Amino acid sequence: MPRMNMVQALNSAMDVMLERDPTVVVLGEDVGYFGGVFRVTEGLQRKYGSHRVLDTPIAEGGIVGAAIGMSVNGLRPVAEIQFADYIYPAYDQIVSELARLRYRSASDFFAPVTIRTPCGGGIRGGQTHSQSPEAIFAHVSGLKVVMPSNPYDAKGLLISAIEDDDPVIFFEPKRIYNGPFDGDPNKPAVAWDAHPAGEVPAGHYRVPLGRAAIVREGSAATIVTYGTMVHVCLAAAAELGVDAEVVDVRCMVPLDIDTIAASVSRTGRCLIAHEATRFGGFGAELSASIQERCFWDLEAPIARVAGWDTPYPHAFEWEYFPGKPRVKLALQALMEVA
Amino acid sequence: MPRMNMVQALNSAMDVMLERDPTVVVLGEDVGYFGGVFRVTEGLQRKYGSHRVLDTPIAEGGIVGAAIGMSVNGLRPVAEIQFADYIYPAYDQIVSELARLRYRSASDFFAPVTIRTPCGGGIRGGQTHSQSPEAIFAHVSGLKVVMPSNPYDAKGLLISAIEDDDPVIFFEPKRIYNGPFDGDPNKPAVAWDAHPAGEVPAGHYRVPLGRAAIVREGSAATIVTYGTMVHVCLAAAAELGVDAEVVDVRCMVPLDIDTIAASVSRTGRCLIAHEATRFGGFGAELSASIQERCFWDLEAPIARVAGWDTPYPHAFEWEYFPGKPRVKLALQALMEVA
Amino acid sequence: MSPASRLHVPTVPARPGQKPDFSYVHLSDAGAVPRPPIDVPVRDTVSLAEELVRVLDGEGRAVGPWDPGLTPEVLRGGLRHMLLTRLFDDRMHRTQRQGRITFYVRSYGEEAVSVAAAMALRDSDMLFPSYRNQGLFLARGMPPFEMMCQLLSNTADMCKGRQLPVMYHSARRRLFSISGNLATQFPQAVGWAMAAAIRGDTDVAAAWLGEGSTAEADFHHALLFAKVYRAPVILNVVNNQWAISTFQGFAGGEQRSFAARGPGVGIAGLRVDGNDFLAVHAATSWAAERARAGHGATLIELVTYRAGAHSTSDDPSRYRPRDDFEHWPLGDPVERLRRHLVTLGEWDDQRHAALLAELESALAADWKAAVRHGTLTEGPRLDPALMFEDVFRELPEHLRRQREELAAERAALAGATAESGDASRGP
Amino acid sequence: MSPASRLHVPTVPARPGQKPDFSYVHLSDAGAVPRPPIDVPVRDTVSLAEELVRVLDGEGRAVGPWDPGLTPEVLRGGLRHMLLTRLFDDRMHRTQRQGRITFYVRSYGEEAVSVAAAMALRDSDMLFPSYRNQGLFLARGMPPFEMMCQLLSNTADMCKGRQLPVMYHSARRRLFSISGNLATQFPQAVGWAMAAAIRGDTDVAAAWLGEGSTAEADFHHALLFAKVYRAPVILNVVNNQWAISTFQGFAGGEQRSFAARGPGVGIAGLRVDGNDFLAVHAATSWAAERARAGHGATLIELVTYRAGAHSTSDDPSRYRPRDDFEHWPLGDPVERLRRHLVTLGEWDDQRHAALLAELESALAADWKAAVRHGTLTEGPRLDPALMFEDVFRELPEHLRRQREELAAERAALAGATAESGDASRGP
Ligand SMILES: Cc1ncc(C[n+]2csc(CCOP(=O)(O)OP(=O)(O)O)c2C)c(N)n1
Ligand SMILES: Cc1ncc(C[n+]2csc(CCOP(=O)(O)OP(=O)(O)O)c2C)c(N)n1
Ligand SMILES: [Mg+2]
Ligand SMILES: [Mg+2]
Repeated sequence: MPRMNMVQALNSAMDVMLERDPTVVVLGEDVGYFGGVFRVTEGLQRKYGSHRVLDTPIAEGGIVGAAIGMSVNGLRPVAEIQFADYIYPAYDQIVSELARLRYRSASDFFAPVTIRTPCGGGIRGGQTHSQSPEAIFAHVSGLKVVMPSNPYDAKGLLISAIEDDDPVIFFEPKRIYNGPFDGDPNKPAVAWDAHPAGEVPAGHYRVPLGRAAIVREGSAATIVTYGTMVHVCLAAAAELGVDAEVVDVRCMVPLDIDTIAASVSRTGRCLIAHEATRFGGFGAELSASIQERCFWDLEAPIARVAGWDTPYPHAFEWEYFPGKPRVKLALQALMEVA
Repeated sequence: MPRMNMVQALNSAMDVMLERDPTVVVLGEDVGYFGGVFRVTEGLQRKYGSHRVLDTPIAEGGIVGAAIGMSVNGLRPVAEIQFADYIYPAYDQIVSELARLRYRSASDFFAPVTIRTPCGGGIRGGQTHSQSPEAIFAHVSGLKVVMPSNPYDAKGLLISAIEDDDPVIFFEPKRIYNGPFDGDPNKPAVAWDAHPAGEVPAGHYRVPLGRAAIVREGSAATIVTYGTMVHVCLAAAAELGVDAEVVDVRCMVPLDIDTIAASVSRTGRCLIAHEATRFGGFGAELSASIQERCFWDLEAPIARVAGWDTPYPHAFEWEYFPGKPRVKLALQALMEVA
Repeated sequence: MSPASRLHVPTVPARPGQKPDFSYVHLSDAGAVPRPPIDVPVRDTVSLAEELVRVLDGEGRAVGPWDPGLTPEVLRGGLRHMLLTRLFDDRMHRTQRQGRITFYVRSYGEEAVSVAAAMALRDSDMLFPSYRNQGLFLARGMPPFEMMCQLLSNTADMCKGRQLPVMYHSARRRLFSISGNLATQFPQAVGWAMAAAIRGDTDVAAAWLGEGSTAEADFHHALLFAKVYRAPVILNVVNNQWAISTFQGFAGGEQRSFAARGPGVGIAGLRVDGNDFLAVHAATSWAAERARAGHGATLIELVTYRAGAHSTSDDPSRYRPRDDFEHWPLGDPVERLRRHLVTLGEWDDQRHAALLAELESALAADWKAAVRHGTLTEGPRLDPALMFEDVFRELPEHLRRQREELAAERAALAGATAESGDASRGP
Repeated sequence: MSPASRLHVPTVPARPGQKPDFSYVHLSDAGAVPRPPIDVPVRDTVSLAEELVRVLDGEGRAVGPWDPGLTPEVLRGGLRHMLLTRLFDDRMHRTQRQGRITFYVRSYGEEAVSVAAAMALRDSDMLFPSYRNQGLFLARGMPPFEMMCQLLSNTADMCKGRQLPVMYHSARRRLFSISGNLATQFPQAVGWAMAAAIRGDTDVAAAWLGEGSTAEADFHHALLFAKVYRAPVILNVVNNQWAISTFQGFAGGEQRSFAARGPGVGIAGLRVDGNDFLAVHAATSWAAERARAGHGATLIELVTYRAGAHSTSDDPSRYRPRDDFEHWPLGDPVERLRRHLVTLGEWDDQRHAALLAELESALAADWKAAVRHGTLTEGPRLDPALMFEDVFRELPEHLRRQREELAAERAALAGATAESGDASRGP
């Protein structure tokens, strides 16, 4: 089976969909001739033409507004927002329009738009190229929210997102575009080839939205996480030698709370980890929902590990990033609770 | 002491500040000659002139962008966003600029801007005049977030917000502008006159940001809530005859978690109530934080009562609104946990 | 601070108690503005964006190059739709005053803007209305009954009770869902048109918003995308002089037309007498032909006047002279078309009275039929469980659970109220 | 789908391997465009927004009504600042290539845009730069040392390590904090100017953004608010033809100037040769006088060319001809001013060589001084606890707690790494 990194897997997902569905179009800043600043749309315009892979003005709000209109007229737009940090100018069109068009029109109109956007830090991008704003979309009724942690899921989830008749906000953890990252910036970078999830079918396949994945089985504790942090948590658990089960959320909305809660009830201990700012982050919803369902099984307070409640500072990237040291301390503390 | 409803109290806060501080300006859609669609700025332009109380174009993003620039040039703008449902076009200027200017410039620049906006439902406003988007601001580092539940707090908190050198998002629960509301739309409306918090000093006073208020003492359970829901929860507890302590959060950021956690540790039971959509709402952060601090004192799972995870539907306003029946059921269930 | 201040604050010609003053409105004589070919370069529309395209003169005659030369049948159809719109508005406005619907927005004085445009376009063209374009729906044959049911949020409401009154839609009639958020439909219309162009369709899109809404980012995005991709779209700015209490000068209208924004960005601009049925029809046809032929978008400013309150929540006597509309230089669109038909000998008072009577009784019957499907206070009522549908295509697990929670809540309440004998929550 | 498609896609004159083609750039002869009085009505600036204001002719002479008549001292000062900017850029670019800073953005080819404007304005005027306006900082006397420390995020960084390289600021020199979010500074500059007007100050604000950024909502809001309140602000669009890989046609530049957006909305518009130091100086002075005198804002389009890569993360050879700049019709701003001075007999090769040497050695010394305050890899290093400051004016309880958590985390790590002997995290 072909081996792909995440960039190639995402590119392949769009290639497959552009090929089999003439209504699929791709649009965004620098996505056409250039192939995107992260090369995710490389070659697609050459292959499918400048009328199906469109370079756009630098107006995120306009891109989403136009994409909504296109989708109402029978297309399936896949819009790229160059960095998640720059999605806010489109927030009104996403929240007030994209998320609610189906509802307000009783399904007479709907907008099958997929919005792809690279998120997360670890690339020395400073405060405006490092953000993880999933929480402000997960709170909005009517949006599906996805964040894959490996090439196989990335392609399968993006195909599901494009085929889905509901709008999907698709976050791409850019730090792991080229390889899994265990949180240690001083180690030499690892590529996806070595990783089992780097094996990606060339053709069409789906990874369903709304299903979490247990990426490591364990019985001593449950770590609930997603995106880049999946790899950091796996490494932390391994290094600590804690028999932790690691659940990759994959999809924040709809949330597969059953899988998550079942694991926590089994292990009795829960650590939640994400890169985004802690206060009011998606981890809060995870903690609240898990607590509501697993209260009587909990042997220790549910712990959260996250980015600090500050912007993402350029010089202190690795002090901000919730790396192995932070995860390990939290996991240790969690296990030490008698 | 004068008696004021919330509209008059907020108006008085701006009047007092415009009077004593020549750098305070008020701007927004219809706020000048007309005095605002909810009359909150009534009479201010007549009194202070059209150069300090400005009617603006209908561009929320422009209003906030301009307010930031004004504040950098020594003014203290108080901007009104006509409805919280219409704050999204300003989201980028608020999140990317207002919240982070001080941080990115190491305090060489800062933006003492207050953004007032009416929020919440219960006025038959449908999906675009009923929203409570506090969670998407509380998650953003650098913003202070406030929501008063009565005239006295409204004036004191707004004065503190205007005098504060950090940006403040000030939510005004419009359903209780004219009187407290216990959640029963069929009861005749009550005015603020009868209410002790309707007594409002005519002059300058502050209610400090970052302090919750215990509005009802009790020992059987703690209800953590804010805005309109404070009154609904008080009524629900009274009708059920549950000796619940009711904590009015008042300020989501900075959050007075000490007061909240102390109460929950005392009572051992906690119900969180807000009007906003439940999933990823501010109640999730409250639940997570409380659980982290009070785990060993909890006798039952922390419960959340909130708006459903749908837009706010016009025809089903009272089925959407988390009124007394929903609060009572949750409180009952909470108390029944052995 | 103020004394020293050098800030310019737009002037408002007349406030309550003052004499109405419309000297600020730049007028052209009927027939005076040339009608260029549909492939005219954008640059050459700069003056068209400043002048005022008018066809009906003071004597009710159609004059000049923009006369669309419509048949008496079409003209009578236009009069009928405009009257229907006005009578519908008056009736629904009264209904709201009686507390039977929660909210209403009239288009009084602006009927030509919607009706003439709808009649000038093809049924397959997609329309993106604002909340003041009910004329588009009526002119496209939407039964008033359906609109009344939406206003009542009743069991026959096309929105299933989710939208505020007046936020209609009709997929079948190609009328897009109205949003409560100003201007958002503008870039959506451009996107719809881009899709049509990508597919090679000949359909065009048309969108409407108020002059106040041009301040929103969406207006800018729409013009820009329309220009960049030469989208087959007609972007209409309805300049009715007011945005709630805010005069159009605060939207940038001081000594500058809104139509001028078009050539500024690089699309054609037309400034049109919005109360002149023939001018609106002609301008819309011109823009549609231009778009269909691949010459791109047109920004049309329709100069009109909001004769009534902004909505049933508004009281204009607080911010403008009561008798403003009587002095409005462009008159009443219904009256002007009626007069034109009379001048042509194609209409008279009897026929007019008969038409009014016919429409009134039809509307009365429609209302009777509509309330049978339920009102705010009397059943039948939509099932609240509907609240959880259409958030997503399929009902997800968490909403299924919440639906059950609501059922339990209502059961408990029914029990309680049964005891206390209070049934006010209705069925 | 494409074959049938009627969507217009902006054309790009030349891609890699093709012959550079700048025939699309509308030029005017030096001295050909009139200079109206500063109180000229907006309408009369429509042609100024289409033509190209130029002063320096082919022989390096200053001609026509826009010649600002600057003294040789001022001209030499301009040359010095432009050269300093270029040398600073080259050096920092190399430094990034050596991995000593994480990111850099050059202004190669656009030096006149910033330097001439800074010199035409008063020190008390407030400047809102984009990330490509380092010339504003240098021309206002910001020591290169301070900028280098920012680039290094070291202990002397004015941003305390929080910002990406090139996001400088200087409150004292009235240079606003640069944002990574495009265009956001535009409405802020207008708000700043509104405040100045409200107070009755005579200071003006000036802001810069790229032509690609004009697509953002903030550009629209800025023009609109500037028009409505007649704010004393200068809004500069730096049209360097490219937005990363995206040609200016995708921002609406096809057959339409960006300056034309000004008159479209109702503010003055000027299209200026951005590589002509004298033209930029004259246009900026004109706009500043106009603003100070209370006649409102001006939108200035500065036509220039991004001679280098977008940033150190970009490779332009992927999307445009390598030799593009050599064919750019407006030449090199540094070379053109140098030539002008030589023509005037106020400059020669020796003085030029001496100036270069002086600046180079000064920059070398600055860099030596800067790295002493720390680099990414060598200490001293900013205390990570600083991360929690300046989120709010006072450190709130929850951030105090998180600061402690970080301390514990680093202590644990130090312990661990001490054992494993790995100290890679640095001090
Ligand atoms: C984004 C947004 N901001 C504010 C409002 C509140 N609002 C509703 S209508 C209106 C005035 C609109 O005026 P105009 O665009 O001229 O349209 P008109 O009502 O005159 O037809 C305002 C400010 C809104 N609905 N949406
Ligand atoms: C809101 C936002 N969207 C996208 C980006 C990513 N981005 C950074 S620079 C750039 C191109 C800007 O081009 P232009 O405005 O012409 O300025 P130039 O780089 O040519 O000086 C883009 C798209 C951003 N920084 N902010
Ligand atoms: Mg209007
Ligand atoms: Mg550029």
